[in-house]
Amino acid sequence: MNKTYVILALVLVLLGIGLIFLKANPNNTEIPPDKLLNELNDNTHYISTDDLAQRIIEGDPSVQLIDVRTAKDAAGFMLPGAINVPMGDLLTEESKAVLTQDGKDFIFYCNGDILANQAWIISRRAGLARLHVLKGGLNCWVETILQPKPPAPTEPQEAFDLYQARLGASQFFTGATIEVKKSETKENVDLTKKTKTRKVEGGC
Amino acid sequence: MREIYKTTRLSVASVLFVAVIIVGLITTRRPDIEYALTPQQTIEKLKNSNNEISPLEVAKSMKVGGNQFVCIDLRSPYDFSKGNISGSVNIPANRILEKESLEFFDKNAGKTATIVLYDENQSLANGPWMILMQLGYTNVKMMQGGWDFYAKMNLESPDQNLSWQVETPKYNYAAIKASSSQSVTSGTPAEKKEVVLPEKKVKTKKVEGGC
Amino acid sequence: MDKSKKYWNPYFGGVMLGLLLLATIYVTGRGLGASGAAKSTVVTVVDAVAPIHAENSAYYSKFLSDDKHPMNEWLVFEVIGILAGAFLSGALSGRLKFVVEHSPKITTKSRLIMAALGGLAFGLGSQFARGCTSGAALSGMATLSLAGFIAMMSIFGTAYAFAYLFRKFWI
Amino acid sequence: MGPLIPSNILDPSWNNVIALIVGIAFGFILESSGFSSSRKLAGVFYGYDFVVLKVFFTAAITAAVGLYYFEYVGWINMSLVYINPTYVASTIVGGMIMGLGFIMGGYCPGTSYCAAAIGKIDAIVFSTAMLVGILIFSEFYPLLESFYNSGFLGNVTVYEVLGLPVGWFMIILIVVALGAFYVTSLIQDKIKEVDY
Repeated sequence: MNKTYVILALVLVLLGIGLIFLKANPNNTEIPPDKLLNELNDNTHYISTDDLAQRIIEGDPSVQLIDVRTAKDAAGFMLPGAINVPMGDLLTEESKAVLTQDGKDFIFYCNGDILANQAWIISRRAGLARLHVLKGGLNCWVETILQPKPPAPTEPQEAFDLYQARLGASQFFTGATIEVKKSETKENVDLTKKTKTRKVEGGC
Repeated sequence: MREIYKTTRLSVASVLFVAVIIVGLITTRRPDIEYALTPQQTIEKLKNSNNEISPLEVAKSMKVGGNQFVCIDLRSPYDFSKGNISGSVNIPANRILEKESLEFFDKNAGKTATIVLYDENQSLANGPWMILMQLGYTNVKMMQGGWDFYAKMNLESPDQNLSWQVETPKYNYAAIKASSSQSVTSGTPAEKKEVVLPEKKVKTKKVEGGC
Repeated sequence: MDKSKKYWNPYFGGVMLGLLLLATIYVTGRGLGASGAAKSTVVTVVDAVAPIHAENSAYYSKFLSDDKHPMNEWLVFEVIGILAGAFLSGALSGRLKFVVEHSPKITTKSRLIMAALGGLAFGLGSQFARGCTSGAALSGMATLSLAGFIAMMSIFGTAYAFAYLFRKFWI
Repeated sequence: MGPLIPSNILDPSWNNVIALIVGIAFGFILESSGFSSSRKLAGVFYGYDFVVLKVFFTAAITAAVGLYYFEYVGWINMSLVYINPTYVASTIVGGMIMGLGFIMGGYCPGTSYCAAAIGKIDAIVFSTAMLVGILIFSEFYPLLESFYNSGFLGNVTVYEVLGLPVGWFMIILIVVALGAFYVTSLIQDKIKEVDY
């Protein structure tokens, strides 16, 4: 027997044994826990209801709403253009196809923001990008957009501007614009300008 | 016509191959902290177990002075110093993955006492809780409502409409929509919009191979 | 005859082939192959001779598309490379020669008939198995795919089973 | 990181250039290892020359070991690597037909191209006949289609099917291969040399 062959055979066996001890299949596309935690603590993944309303009104094509509630809940009501992806289906091929569309910002929402946050974490861990969470969820959506409360008279001008914008948005989303045509269309035009410099973040 | 029996070139090629692997092994840095649960397991856990503790329960336990819970305050040390659940430990949210923190969790991991995470509100505690859960700590839960709620809570009248349960729908969304749009759609219930699923498109395509 | 150089140490050849396979998978995500190019050739020829037939056939139409010529295929370029590489190696080692290699016990004619039959069988079999020895068996084994191992065992098992019958053609 | 082209690190337009380079290397290695001689190839079945087994096994193991180390190191994403689909029945039958073709023709497609390139006339006949074989299959495809698609198990790997971790499977494979190398070297010493 040639000595070299013996040595090389041993090397090969060693390499094989090495593979046993290496942890099999580490998923190297995943975001590690520490990085995930940093992103979470930044809180930059939240989008406010006002911003979302604004983007929908402007017809922003990059908005892709993802409803993470159960299919039953979603069947009753969904935000315009949303796709229902219940938590349990988050990792299916179908959902993956939804969440990897090019040029979209994916905005998770639920009743509050816990579920959506969890969906965000799981998807983000899997390496998906451009994910957001609707802050406050549908509860907040109702309170700020569909049924905005007028500010107290003592509040600063910005609060009133915001309220006006929300009123406009409310009409946009509830479809009541036709009734109050004249005055409201004007309002609608105005809101785009005013809200750009919005500072107050009232509501929830 | 036979082969060459010399093994010089074979040795050189093998050494190079092994060298490449060794270089790879040396240069690669494994993450210090690794997930214990796969994403699928995480979802299962989210669905199948009760992951939340009501503030009422925590408050009651604290009043009795039992050691049923180990409370972790995720807020900043400043906020913590201004007020906290008595007996809680302050580990700011951005430091839960530091070595000492993980040691703390490890120490309490196998015990019967439940580790309860709380922050200003539940949403803030959710992220750290999710991370710890995915790292394999099974007896960690988050407190509903958070400190905001806990501080204001009046134990004598626990009927507070359970308003800490943020995930419960507070409104009937469909009804709101229907009532506001009545004038236009004359009484039709919630607008049902057909949602069109986008075409399947996977960015990094699998190659078609074979011959 | 002795002018021709010897073949490589087979283990060296194996390691080199393995490294090439590794590099190929690293770059393209797929292994080597050979019979796919023959398939592309057949598809091209049939498409040229009888385009309507090709379009209606369930098998050809799989490989025909409007935006891509069937010959514009990874494996076709790879096979062109194989021809060039083998020619290069043969030229460097002085093995370029028009011959029919056969056992002294058989005639050139019977060797050619056997080669033709063998080719026919390989063409047929490679379509069933979705690849030949290099595509299905070798590349399949490198990625540890089940199909690769089944193909490898099936090919070599059958060949061993029938080896005795055909011994006079080789020894 | 890798595989470079499927993960869009390298533009797909490089595909054909790479194919050409890979092919040249492939052809060179095959020819230099002696795969251009049908009698040398057939030797594996009669015990006088085991070059096929040695090259084949060494290559598969080197690539497999390298691949899984690459994956561990994070250089390659195995989920993007093509794993050929397993159709049990049609693969077995196809393999048997190919086995028969191997023992009759003495080549397989890749090696026949090599041999043809250096002027082996039988190899040219072989590769031409191969086209006819494919033509026959294609013409009879409607009859064979249901069989062709039967026994589909998905794009699975052996160790998944066996339920073994990769490392253990790899060790078994390596030991089997080394055993085969040793045994064949003993056989080869005993059997009369065939001159070709």
